[in-house]
Formats: sequence, C-alpha cells, structure tokens
Amino acid sequence: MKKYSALSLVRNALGHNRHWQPAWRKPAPKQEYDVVVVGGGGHGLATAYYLAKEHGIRNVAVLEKGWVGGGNTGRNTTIVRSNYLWTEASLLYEKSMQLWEGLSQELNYNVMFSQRGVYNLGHNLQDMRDIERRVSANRLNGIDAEVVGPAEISKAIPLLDTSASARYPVLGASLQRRAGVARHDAVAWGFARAADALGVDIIEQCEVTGIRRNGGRVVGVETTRGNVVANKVAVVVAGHASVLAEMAGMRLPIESHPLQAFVSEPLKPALDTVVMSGAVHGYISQSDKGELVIGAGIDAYNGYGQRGSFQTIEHTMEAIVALFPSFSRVRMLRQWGGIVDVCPDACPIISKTPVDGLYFNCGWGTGGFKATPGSGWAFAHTIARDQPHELNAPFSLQRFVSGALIDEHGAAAVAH
Amino acid sequence: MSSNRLSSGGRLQRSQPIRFSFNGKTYGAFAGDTLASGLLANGVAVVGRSFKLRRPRGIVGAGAEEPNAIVQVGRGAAAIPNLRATQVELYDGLVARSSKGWPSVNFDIGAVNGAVSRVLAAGFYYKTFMWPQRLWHYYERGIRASAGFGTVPDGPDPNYYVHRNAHCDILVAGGGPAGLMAALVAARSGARVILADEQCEFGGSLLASRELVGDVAAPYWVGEVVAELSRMENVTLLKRSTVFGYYDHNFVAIAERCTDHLAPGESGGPRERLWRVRARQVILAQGAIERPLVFCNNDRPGVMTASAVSTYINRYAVCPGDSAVVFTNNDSAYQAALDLNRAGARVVVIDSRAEGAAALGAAAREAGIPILQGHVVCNVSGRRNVTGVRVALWNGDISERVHPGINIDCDLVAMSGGWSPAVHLHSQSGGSNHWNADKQCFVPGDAVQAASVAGAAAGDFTSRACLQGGHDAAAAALAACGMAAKAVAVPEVDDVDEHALQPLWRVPAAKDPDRCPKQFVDFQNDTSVADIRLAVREGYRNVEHVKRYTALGFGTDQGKLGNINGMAVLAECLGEDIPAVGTTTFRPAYTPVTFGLGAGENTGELLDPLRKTAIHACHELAGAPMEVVGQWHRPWFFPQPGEDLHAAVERECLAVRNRVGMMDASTLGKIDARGPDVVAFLERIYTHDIGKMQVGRCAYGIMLGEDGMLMDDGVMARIGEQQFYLTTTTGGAAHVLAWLESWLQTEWPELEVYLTSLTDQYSTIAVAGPKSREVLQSLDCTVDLDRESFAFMSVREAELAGMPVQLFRVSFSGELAFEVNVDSRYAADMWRAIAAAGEPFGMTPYGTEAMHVLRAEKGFVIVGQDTDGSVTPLDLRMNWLLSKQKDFLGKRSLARPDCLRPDRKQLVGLLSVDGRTVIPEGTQLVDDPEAPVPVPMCGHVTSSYYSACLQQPIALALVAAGRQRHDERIYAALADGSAVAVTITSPVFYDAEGERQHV
Amino acid sequence: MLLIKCPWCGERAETEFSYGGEAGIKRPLEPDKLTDEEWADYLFNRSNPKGAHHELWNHAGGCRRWFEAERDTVTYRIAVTREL
Amino acid sequence: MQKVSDNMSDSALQLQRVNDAGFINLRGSVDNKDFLAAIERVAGVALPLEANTFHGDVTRAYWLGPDEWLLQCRESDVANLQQALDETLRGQHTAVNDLTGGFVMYGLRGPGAAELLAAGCTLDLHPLVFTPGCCAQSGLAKATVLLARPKSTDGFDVIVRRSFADYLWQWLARTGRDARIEVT
Ligand SMILES: Cc1cc2nc3c(=O)[nH]c(=O)nc-3n(C[C@H](O)[C@H](O)[C@H](O)COP(=O)(O)OP(=O)(O)OC[C@H]3O[C@@H](n4cnc5c(N)ncnc54)[C@H](O)[C@@H]3O)c2cc1C
Ligand SMILES: NC(=O)c1ccc[n+]([C@@H]2O[C@H](COP(=O)([O-])OP(=O)(O)OC[C@H]3O[C@@H](n4cnc5c(N)ncnc54)[C@H](O)[C@@H]3O)[C@@H](O)[C@H]2O)c1
Ligand SMILES: Cc1cc2nc3c(=O)[nH]c(=O)nc-3n(C[C@H](O)[C@H](O)[C@H](O)COP(=O)(O)O)c2cc1C
Ligand SMILES: [Zn+2]
Repeated sequence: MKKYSALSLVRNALGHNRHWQPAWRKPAPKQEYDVVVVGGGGHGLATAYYLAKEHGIRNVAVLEKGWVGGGNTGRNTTIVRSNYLWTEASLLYEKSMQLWEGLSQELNYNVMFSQRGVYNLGHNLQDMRDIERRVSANRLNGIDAEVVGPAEISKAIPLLDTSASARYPVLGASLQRRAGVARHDAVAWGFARAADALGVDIIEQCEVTGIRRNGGRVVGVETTRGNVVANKVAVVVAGHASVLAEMAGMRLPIESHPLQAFVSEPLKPALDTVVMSGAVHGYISQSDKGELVIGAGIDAYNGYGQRGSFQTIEHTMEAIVALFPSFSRVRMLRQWGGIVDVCPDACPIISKTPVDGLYFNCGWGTGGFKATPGSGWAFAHTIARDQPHELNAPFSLQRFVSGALIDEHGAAAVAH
Repeated sequence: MSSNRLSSGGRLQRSQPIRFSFNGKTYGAFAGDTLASGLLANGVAVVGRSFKLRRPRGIVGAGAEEPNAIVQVGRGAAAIPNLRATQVELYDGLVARSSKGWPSVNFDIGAVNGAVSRVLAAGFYYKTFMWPQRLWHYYERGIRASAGFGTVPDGPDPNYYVHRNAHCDILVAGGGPAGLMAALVAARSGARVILADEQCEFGGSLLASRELVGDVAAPYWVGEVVAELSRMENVTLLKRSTVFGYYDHNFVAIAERCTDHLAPGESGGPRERLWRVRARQVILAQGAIERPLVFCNNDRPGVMTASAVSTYINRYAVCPGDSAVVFTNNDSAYQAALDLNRAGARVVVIDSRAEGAAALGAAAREAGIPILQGHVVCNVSGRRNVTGVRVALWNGDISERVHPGINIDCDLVAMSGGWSPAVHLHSQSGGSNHWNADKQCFVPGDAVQAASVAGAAAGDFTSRACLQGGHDAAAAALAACGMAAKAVAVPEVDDVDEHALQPLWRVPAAKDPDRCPKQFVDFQNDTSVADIRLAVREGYRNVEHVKRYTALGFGTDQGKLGNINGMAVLAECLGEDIPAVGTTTFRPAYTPVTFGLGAGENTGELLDPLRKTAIHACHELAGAPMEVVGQWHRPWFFPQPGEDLHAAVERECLAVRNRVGMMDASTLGKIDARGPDVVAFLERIYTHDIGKMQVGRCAYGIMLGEDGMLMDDGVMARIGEQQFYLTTTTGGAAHVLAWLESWLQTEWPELEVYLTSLTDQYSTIAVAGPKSREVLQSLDCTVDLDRESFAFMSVREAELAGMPVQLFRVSFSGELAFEVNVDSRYAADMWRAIAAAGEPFGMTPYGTEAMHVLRAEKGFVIVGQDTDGSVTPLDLRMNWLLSKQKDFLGKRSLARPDCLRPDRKQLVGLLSVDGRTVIPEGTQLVDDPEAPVPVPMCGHVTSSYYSACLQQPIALALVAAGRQRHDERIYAALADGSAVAVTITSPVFYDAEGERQHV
Repeated sequence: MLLIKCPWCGERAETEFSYGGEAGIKRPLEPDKLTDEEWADYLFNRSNPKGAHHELWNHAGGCRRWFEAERDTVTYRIAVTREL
Repeated sequence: MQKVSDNMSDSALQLQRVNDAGFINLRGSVDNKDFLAAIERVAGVALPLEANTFHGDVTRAYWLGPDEWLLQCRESDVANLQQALDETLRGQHTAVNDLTGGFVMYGLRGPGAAELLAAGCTLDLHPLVFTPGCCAQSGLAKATVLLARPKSTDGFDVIVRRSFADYLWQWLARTGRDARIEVT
C-alpha cells in the first residue's frame, strides 16, 4: 500500500493524478480461504482487517454481493457514541470509540471522525431519570458523559427551541463530548484498503447463495462466482442476516425493517453538534458538506425494499421543525432507506452458532455504524480463537435461551 | 432595459414592469419573468460559484435541472435558501442573492482553490488532514465554513403549511403535450383526474415552442385545453406543484407552492400545500431533460443548454447573447440556432456529426446560419463570461486528440448532447430503465405499479408522438379503471425529419483528458472527466462508488444534467457499455421539499395531541403545573402562594397521611371485559388466580410479556360472574387493550369475551386519607362505607352527590382510600362536590408528584419508572401474585436460568446514611466507589423523594441480590463524581403491616 | 404508504393499521414441557424471509380486527388479506 | 360563540359541538338473530350489517366492526335505552356499554367540509364514494374518530374520544381558517 501523505498528494497532482494506486485490488475469488467473511460492509471489512492485523490470518476473502459499503454502512446517519446504558454494551461501544479515535491514522485514510459531541434531549421527567441513570453508569464505566441543563443546551445549540412553552419542552440532556460523526463511505473504503494491503481479497459482485456444511460443520460457501472452500465462515450482512441463516438451516431472533434517513440541501454551518430526541423522535447533525443529515424511524413492517413509507418522513420533519423552528423553510434534498436487522433487546449478536466454524455478527439494528471498528475487532477475535472475547461474550445467541437479554431500547430509543 | 430583452414576444406581462434586487443591485424585469430570465435580460452573467473550486458560474438551464444558479431569496425569518433562479418567479421587490462567493460572487477568495485544483481532485479529503490527529477538528472547521450554499432563516417560519389527502382515478404528472392530452382524454371520459405541473403555467415545452398543434400555435392549444379542464368538476389542476415522491401502492406526494410567487404581505393562506394522493392509475409525463456536452471549460458563464436558450427567447423574450455558438450532436439544437437567428443574434452551428441535421439543418442553412459539420467545440475562453470557443475538426474517434484550428468569438454557447427522459418518478415507483441505443438514452421499462409513462419521458421526442402517447396512456389507464375512454381526436403536428444523434459523452480535446482543462460533468460539485477517471484508477469503479467518491449527482440538482454523461464517461473508462454501468438510484425528492411542508399543521401545540382529563379545567383554575405523561397532561402539584414543588408536595403528602386528599386519576386505562369465557381468558393474562375472585371484589393484577418481564399493572374488579373491570397504567392503556385483543383474536378465538375501552367514559377521582370515608359519607353516598360492609379491595355501584358512580375501595397511598369512577360528563362536578364536602376535613388536592411519594413510602412500584422492561415479578418480590395452579403469559420465561439467577437486581428500599441527601433518580449504586474503572455497579435508584411523613429521604432501587442484603451499606455514585452512602432496607417504609388502609 | 385491504372495512391507508409480525406462530399448549431452547425459538426466532411473508395486521384505527396478509417483503405488494 | 373569521356571513363552513347525543357501544354476534331482532325492537333502528354504514337519523346505529356497533340517541334517552337493552339481552353473550361520557360529537356543515377533513383524513370523502349513510372509523389529524355523513344535512359528523376532543377542536379550527370556518 502506498501511503497517503501531503507529499504524495503534491507529487501525484504534478503527475496529473495518473499514478495513484487502486485503493484495493479486484481479485477473482480463490478456491479456498482460511476465513470467508460474508458481507463487505464496514463490519465485514473491519473483521477481515483485524483478522489479518491482530491474528495474522491473511488468507481471508470478503465476499460482497454488490459494492463495498453499499449496505447500511453507506446509508446511515453516521452517529458515533458509546454512552449506552448497560455495562456489557457500554464496554463494547467504548472499545469501538477508542478505535475510532485513532482510526484515520491507523488506516492511513481520513474517515473524518468528528468529535463534535452528541446531545440526547430529555423532554419529561422519565426522560430525565433515564438520562441520569445512563450518565451515572457511563461515568462509572469510564465513558465521558454529563447531564446538561436547558441554559447550557441553548448556548451550544442556539437554533434549538428550548422555550418552556414548546409542546415537548427541553428539560435537559445527556452530553457525550467525545461522540460525533464520521464519513461513512470513507470507513468502508479505508478498511477495505487497509485489509487489502494485508493480503485480504475483497471480492465485489459476489453473492453468497449457499452455506456448505458437512455434518455439523461448515466447509464453505456457494456464490454467484463459484464455490469457495473455507473452514470458517463469518457472516456480517446486517439486514440480510436471516437470509444467510436460512442457508444454514437456522432462524434468528431478528426482523428486518426499513429505516429511513434524509438530507437537506447544503447549508452554511448552522448546527455544530449532534442532537437526538426520543420523545419527538428525530435526530440531526450537519455534515461537513453542509447538508443536515436527519434520521427517521423504522417502518413497523418487515421489509427488504431499501425504502419506506412517506408518513415516517413527515413525522420526522415534524420533529425537526419542532426542535428547530427555523429549519422549517429548509428543504429535503434526498431520502433513502436501509434494511436494519432488529434484535428483541436492541443489542447485537456476535456469536458462534450451532454450526461449527459458522459465526454470525448481526442484530445491530439502527445503531451499528458506531460499532464498526469494535465489532470487527471482537468478531475477528471470536473467529480466530473460536471463542468470544470477553467484550462480546454477553452478545451470544445463547442469551436468548438463557434469558440474559441486554435491553438497550432506552439508549437506542431513537433509531440512529 | 438591457439589450438582451427582446422587444416583442414571450409570455410576459409587459404592462407590469417590476424591480428586483440581486446581490444588492436593483434590476428591472416584467411580471412573468423568472429570476433567471430577469438576470439574463439584464446581462448578469455570474450568478453563483461552484461548490469546491469556486469557479464563477452562470445560468445553464431554464428549469428544475439548474445546477449553478442557486440563490437565497428574501430576508430574515422569511428567507428561502437554495432556490434555483430558474424556478423563482419574479415579483416586484424580490430580493435575492447568490448562495456562494465571498466576499462577492464576482470576486471569491475561495477561487484560489481553482489554482490547486489538481490537488483537490476527487478523494482529496480522504488522503489528507490526518496529521497531527488532534488538528482535524480545526481543519474541519475550515472545511465546513467554506462548504454549504444557502443560509438558514434567522427565526421561526412566519408561514404555515397544510396537507390535503386526495384520491383520484388518474393522476397525471407533468402538463406538457403528453400530460395535457392524457388529462383531457381521462377528464372527458369522466374520470377523477389530478393534473400537476411544477411550473407556473401548464404547457411544458409547448410554451416555448413555435410548432403548430392542430392548426393553432402550440401555446394557444395549451390555453384551450387548460380552459376546458379547468371548467370540469372531475378535474383538479395543480400548477406550481411538483410531484416529488412516488411511493408504494400508488401513493404520490405533491408539493404545491401557493405563495412564493407573490410579494410578502400580498398573500394570505398557506405557503405550501402537501397533496397526499392515492391514485388508481398514474401517468408520468415529466418530459425530458437536455444533456450538456462535456468539453473543456464548459462551465463558463454563457454556456447553456440549447433548449434553455430557446426557452429564454421564446417564452421570456430574452436573448442571452449577441453572438452564439450552437454546439450539438443532434438535430434538436438547430431549433435554438433558428431562434437565436430570429432574435437577431449572430450564430454558428458546430455539429459533431459529419452529415449535420436533416430538416432543421436545411432550415438553418436557409436562414443563412453557418454550420460546421464534423467539428467540435473543444475549449472555451473567458472567465466570468464566455468570450469565444476553440473549434476542431473531429473524425468521430474518441481516442484521438484534436487540434483546435478555429477560434470563434462569441458570448453564448448553446449546447446539446441529446435528451434524457425524466425517468425519475418511474424509477422511484420501482420501475427499471432500459438503454435505447437508437436514441442513446435510458427509457422506462415496464411499470411495476399501476402506472404508465408518456411523452418525452418515455423517449418520444416529437410533439406528435407526445400527444399520441398521452392519449394512449389515458385510454389504457381508463381501461384499467374499468372506464370507457371517450374518443378524442389527437391534433396533428408536423413531424420533423431528423438525423441520428451521435453519441458524444466527452468531447476530445487538444490534450488527453487527464491533462486538458477541466471538462465538467457535474457542474455543481465540480466533478470533471478527470475526476471520474481518477476514481476508476483508484478502484472506485462501481457507478455508486464513483458517485460517492466524486460527488457526481450529489448536489441539489441530483445530477439531472450530469448523471448520464458521467455514467457514459465511466463506461468508456471501464471499457463497458452504458447499460452495463447502469444508473444510480433515483430517490425522492424530484426537487427538494420544504420540511415545513412535511410537518404541515402538526406544529406548535398541535405537534402531538394533548390529552386532557374531564377535570383538566379545574386543575388549570387551581394553577397546577402539569406533568407530561405520554400525551396526557396531569396536574403535577397544586402550589399555594409562595410554595415550590417541594413545599407543595410535602404539604400534600402530609394532608393525605393525616387528613384527606384528592387526586385526578382519570388517565388510567379502563377496560370492560365480559363474556362466558372471561375468567378463562383473564386466567391466561393475569398472574394471579382469577376464578377465586368473588363478585364485588378487586385485586391488584399484573401482566407479563411472554418474555416474563412486567408489562403492565393495575387494579381489576369482578363486577359480575362474567364481567370484569380492568384498569391499566396511563401509558399502557392503548397497548394493553390491543395486546388483549390480539390474544383473543389470533390465539384463542374460541373464547367468548368482549372487550370495550372505558378509558374516556369514566373519570377517576381518588380520595385518600383517614378522613376519606367521612368525606364521602357527607356526599350522601348510597352504600355503607364502613369497614364491614365495604371491605378493603372491593367495589360497589353507588350514588354519590346524586351521581351514579363505581366506587372502589383501593389504595395507592396506603391510607384508607376510595376511588370514585364517574361518567366523565359529571367528573368536574364531582371533583368540585368532593372538594367542597371535604373542606371541613381539610381536603387537599394532590398531584402526581405527591402520589409518587405516597406510593413509594409504601413500596409500590410504578411500571416504567421502577421497571424498564427487564424486570420480572420475582425481582419485584411479587411471588405472591404468581399462581402455581395455572399457566399464564410469560410464566415459562420465568423459569429460564437467567431469570432464576440469585444475583438478579431486586427491588429494595434505600435510606441515605446522612439522613439528608435525596439521591437523584437514576443514580447508579456501587459497592465500592473507589474501585478502578470500570467500576462494577450493583444497581440503580428508580424512585427517590424526601418523605415528609418519615422526615427523611427514601428511595426505591433495584439492587443485585438486594433481597439478601438488607441493612448493608452501599454507595450512590453521583453525577459530580462524589458518592453518598446508603443503607439497603425493605422497600416498604411506611405501615408495613398495611393497617392504615384496612381501617 | 401502503394501501391495505382490511377484510372487513376495505382498502385503507397504512396509518390506520398496526403491524403484528409473522403469522402462524402458535403459542405452545404446554409451555412448561418445552426446553429453554424450544421456548426461546417460540419467543424470539422468526423466519424473516426476503420475499413472500405471511403476517398479521390489526386494523387498529378502524374495526380493531386482526387479520392475515401475504405480502412480499421486497416489492411490498400485498397478494391477499384474509380474516383469521 | 368563538369567532375565528372576521366575516361570518360568507363563511363556507360551520363547526359546532353537538351537545345532546348519547352513545352506547354494542358487542354481539351477527349470527345471533335474536340479538339483531332485539336491538331493532328496543332501539328502533336495525343494526347495519354492511361495513362502513349507519342506519337511522336521530337514533343511529353505526357499524364499527363485524361484531361491534355504536348506538347514538338523544342524551336523555340513553339511560332508558341502556336499561332496555340490558334487560332484553340478559343471558346472551353481548356487551352493552354506555359511552356517552366517553365521546364528544362535532358537526361540520357546509360545502367545504370534506375538503377540511381531507387535510387530516386519508379516507376518500368524495360524495359519490362516501355517500350519505356512510360512516367509518379512521384517523383525523392525530386522533382516531368515527366519521359519518348524515343523510339529512350537508356535511359530516365527527365523533371523537373525549380526551382528544380539545385537540381535535383546535385542529379543526386552525386547519379551517382558510375555509373561513365559523365556530359555534
Ligand atoms: C438510515 C440508517 C441510519 C442509521 N444511522 C446510524 C447511526 O447514526 N449510527 C449508527 O451507529 N448506526 C446507524 N445505522 C445502523 C448502521 O448503519 C448499521 O448497523 C451498520 O452500518 C451495519 O454495518 P454492516 O457492515 O454490518 O452492514 P452493511 O453495511 O449493511 O453490510 C452488509 C453487507 O452484506 C452484503 N450482503 C448481504 N447479503 C449478502 C450475500 N448473500 N452475499 C454477499 N454479501 C451480502 C450487503 O450487500 C452489504 O454490503 C443506521 C442505519 C440506517 C439504515
Ligand atoms: N426535439 C427534440 O429532440 C425534443 C426532445 C425532447 C422533447 N421535445 C419536445 O418536448 C415536448 C415533450 O412533451 P412532454 O409532454 O413529454 O414533456 P414536456 O417537457 O413538454 O412537459 C413536461 C412537464 O412536466 C413538468 N414536470 C416534470 N417533472 C415534474 C414533476 N416531478 N412534477 C410536476 N411536474 C413535472 C415540467 O414542468 C413540464 O411542464 C414535446 O413537445 C417534444 O417535441 C423535443
Ligand atoms: C451521511 C450521508 C450524507 C448524504 N449526503 C448526501 C448529499 O449531500 N447529497 C445526496 O444526493 N445524497 C446524499 N446522501 C444519500 C446518498 O445519495 C444515498 O441516497 C444513500 O447513500 C443511499 O443510497 P441509495 O440512494 O443509492 O440507495 C447522503 C447519505 C448519507 C448516509
Ligand atoms: Zn377494518
């Protein structure tokens, strides 16, 4: 991999940008790999990268049915934070946060991780109780978190309606200053480039159509580009987890739902942080390009259509106008949907399965972008050692049998 | 007025001169002008700056496709950011300014970016700003400051927006010849028709056409049709209405702009109206968009699409230049040459094709217009305005460089690279598109919803075919609706003989594409041919990667002009054909839609219904602040002069403990459940034994989810052998009823039970305290209230103060207490009657806060506050409520290993060791506050108050293995980092034996 | 916004309905005879297919009846709705 | 009377609260002929068996669902009617609940009524589709309502749960401002 640097930029510019190397190769699938990662989203690519980097397993293929980053990685609202409620979840997301903090340098690819802070607004007494509870837990877990009052909020977010007469007045908020946003596409591309440099084959336009098993163990996959032999198959396909599970004769505690988002036209800076509100259900940030990036809710029904219902968007516009009355005249440029894999407890599954050598990483639902590096890191460990790291041990499939669910509906109340 | 204005023609109201201001300068124009035509008429060339390189930019198009002329209109809170000048109708006094360019659009500091544009190539940001890590924050600030277009208005929107749901047989999107014809056929046949067009007039391309339709001028024909349609009751005509989204099941969203074309103050009514249309059939007649050609410096102000030039001349009576070069690869642009010629401009046609144009070519020659066939424009000179073009002979081989031998001075370049059908809505509806090699464009494939595409949007580029297409689409749609089509004659239009278009996606230049001056594909985002090539070189080869890496099609125009060219350039780089490369996804909105429009009337206090109890007015009168509970407003406390929350709550609590208080508990959910199988049904729902309950008795009941977690609770009463009255929590009311119905209907349909919601029918007034009995007695209660005849946990029908009531003897405060359920019509009267009767006894109204304190003193939980969906009844020490005799929902889950873990969090009480500190609710509990991070947590505080009657703070908490840990000391970890010692106790702080409620 | 045909009331907008998930998941008759795995399967596991889906809807804003629908989870086309 | 528009005379729409209506919710089986006959006898109006319709004028029976109806009568008649129903239906699996206190009824009159409702209701209220005698439970703005088009007057009746009534009233008044609504 040729490093990106100020010098390389200038040198290449002088050469009319004709000497840049491909960010990743376009290899044809080999017949056999040590590990096949199914799904070229951020999580899959990070998994491959950490397999190679942390565990020295380099004979790895990432099989992606479309183009890398084209799933939820490429269609999410990019909020990164670690202020979850339960210790199990907090520690996992915090691991991720720590990786984010050095990710651009580690990957030599600017993922534009912008630690501009995330405010979770509280609008009623129960919201405030929940905020206190979460902030208190975060601090004990070593995660930066504060409870802030309306005056401070209004100073930091001048356009937010903090008046007491609002239908849902702002009573306070939790604030994580280290939280923020990142450039979603760059995360996929940066991981792809770095994984490729370590020898990982990233194979696009290659859909896995079957999971081959022998007895109780996995022996490879069938794809639209032929069969591939592998003793370990790691599935990270977000909304399609159930489809892959079915190939292995399993059902998962997952439902796939359309989740939508939209952006405004680019505007001069108007919002310097990230604002989320559960009670009015909306959240918003402004990208470096100037669009307001706004997340809507999920549609209730199962869907794989990468689109959703308009009333969901209307509802979100209401929320945004309620929170920011002066955004009323701003316009929606584009809306889109992704398919999120929702777990009963709003927590992910990073787990071995009843099939030996088959691993699943899914259930991130509306909030897994922030976990991308941490998820890949923990999943790589699980695959390499054939046992979970202590960070992801609580997130096994077994928890649905034992009942040890980790209910993060509160902290994940707003889809994000 | 400037020389660009033609002295006659156009569709302007010349009798209405107006003035407008742009970037601080005032100009004149006429009613009927757009901001774009007004600016062009005044010779204003530079109207904006490009996003990244800050190159000066002029108007390119005449409609929705415009990428450059992005302006801010109006001021202050009424400002509108990011409008396209081509779509802004002028009114007298309009104020507009460019969205980019600092200090001014004519001199922009940011233009230094242009000097280093090679460094700023696609993907630049990903490769830099990484060193040192901590500086990114500052780099980012700079990047943000220079990005963006418009500015957010500086206050809340002064206008309002409305919604309208509508239904029709046939919705026609687009009112050009195809759409008008379709609407006419459908309307005459009696269908309910909606015709929407985003422009201020119907007619589409015909408004700028010089064709004859039938035997009248095209705009005249339009006028006739529109007049007829507007007389018909079954037709809704929506102008200034953009069909912006085509959703599932023929749900179509239209944004109607009602007042933006009027001067502020001149208009009443809503600013915009959202039409939410459910159409049986949709006809898409969006027309086609002319493509630019991609040559060096093709972004200079003065380079426009040929059809835009024709539109400005014919519709707006503006000739955008004095000497023009028309550059084309197809016949249609010759029309612009003819129009320019007629308008008095000098004009030369450069046609890339060796054989030039057919009929229009002949007409041009006849008009004396010089034509260079087999030539291309390979570069443009001039910075803030075109000053000339460099022209070269070209043999049709794209891989060859050309040698620009000819210079032509000009101030206008009219270009045409062919036409792309506007397949946007068709694509949004789920339809795919096919490459048509003859026409070199994507045309819509089969409809997947009840829709069809007609006219130029379907790839029919002659007016005759458009009219016929509209006619046929309507006939087919009518048939699909089961309606007969009336015979309507399609007017004749002369067909014009044409030569085939020559594919030309990138014009060869004197240097290779990586070295030559920029050949822009996406004007707004400065995406050039070289950028696309770079993306491919770096492995970003999928069209979606190219889009995201180069920002092609990412702008406010969503690539209406540039996308197809970009994809073709990509195809060339990859050595593939265009259909193999494909398009990116078309998404709503076709053109951007105002957030306020989506919100409609759901703003301010109408954002969400504010539910009020029947007694609400009494509370307001008493000056009680409200607590928001779900959609309800409930009185929080009843302050007396000078009291704050704490003082009031202490007083209210003590009143209940010592005398008597009353509370509005009407928000509780109430359900009538009856039928022969009601017992069997409720046995499966509630955890306790229902069959044993006697008529007239009440019980506290809980419901679990199938996962074993506490879902809801409430008092339930047996009213008759086969009739129960169930109550639920305030927040759970709707959900519980739906949940019960779902079990009845889907799982146990054999059970004969009817459920009816009584939540709004009955209001509930709790009367609590040692004197409560006396108060009710003094209200002529028709039943005996003494302990023997009306025992704790029973229910009676009675009359109180002359009103029929259901009287419950239950207690949520632990005191002797009654709950009066009364018809909501009389609830306020009853409230006043009880208050009056209670006065001699010291009656004190109390709010939700005192209610919370009172129940906490008794250790009663509140679902949703003391529980969070992860708490079982075992955790709450409710084992006594769990029947061993029967199965009930959720029971099996309680036997899962995790639910039996002895170290689960269990409900306990907490007392601050210092006897003073009220611990904030939510605070986490730890065994050892000094432990290293991550500090293990053993629980958290769910409820916490100062108890006036116990004269100390009390709290409820969930603590791991808490039941075994009474009297142990743990710590509450406060938000400020300090820790407060607390002692674990029983959750029942007051009257543990329950004597007071039994008196 | 889907257009859903309530078997009782006829075609109504999606906003009148609430979704009930996969249809045909019978509650076990004797839950205490089930292993934890079997119970978990009933509680949580769903087929979640990409394509034809057999599902429950409730006409919550109308007649309050639950009914079944066959809907394609990719195209969202509803082939049929029927009374339970 | 609350004046919303300045010019009452040319107001196109009148909105008023109907104060003398009583409501009884009925559950029972259509297969039970005795039940149907008994209701008709006691209430003087037959239960509609066709979805989305109602019978009667002053006393009305609205179809709510396949086994559910809402009876509307004069408020002063509710008690008697309820008692008579209870007696007649004793022993049968039915449910009779007085909901007079639980509902509020608004009358919306005038040619613009359908248009106003269309601002917040997804039903097709076209006079040839939602004809006199039609009723439907649906959403209006963010409340759930029972809408009916009476036979004798030009307009709609809107029946809404009491706790939503103020909200809906405000919504109607605000949304109707362009229709020059007259609120009485
Ligand atoms: C609108 C929206 C907003 C969101 N906002 C946020 C947010 O603000 N913050 C946050 O943290 N999270 C957010 N999320 C969630 C987040 O996007 C996801 O959790 C995360 O991106 C998942 O990453 P992934 O790599 O697992 O999945 P994906 O990026 O979806 O990758 C899975 C890949 O698997 C591929 N695949 C599927 N089937 C096959 C097959 N058979 N063979 C080969 N490949 C296959 C897919 O093509 C896809 O590329 C949001 C999601 C959406 C939709
Ligand atoms: N000479 C050529 O090569 C050539 C090429 C293309 C078109 N044309 C001419 O253009 C005309 C095409 O007729 P037509 O009826 O197909 O199209 P049109 O362009 O005349 O009309 C389309 C109309 O749809 C409107 N519209 C587009 N998208 C919309 C949306 N989302 N919502 C609301 N309105 C929308 C536009 O404002 C326009 O008024 C014919 O007269 C044809 O001869 C000629
Ligand atoms: C954070 C974020 C910002 C985006 N900004 C823009 C934007 O400025 N312009 C744009 O056209 N699309 C923008 N998009 C949307 C993408 O164009 C695209 O719609 C989305 O990635 C989903 O892909 P699809 O529409 O191709 O299915 C953005 C998407 C994300 C996730
Ligand atoms: Zn129904």
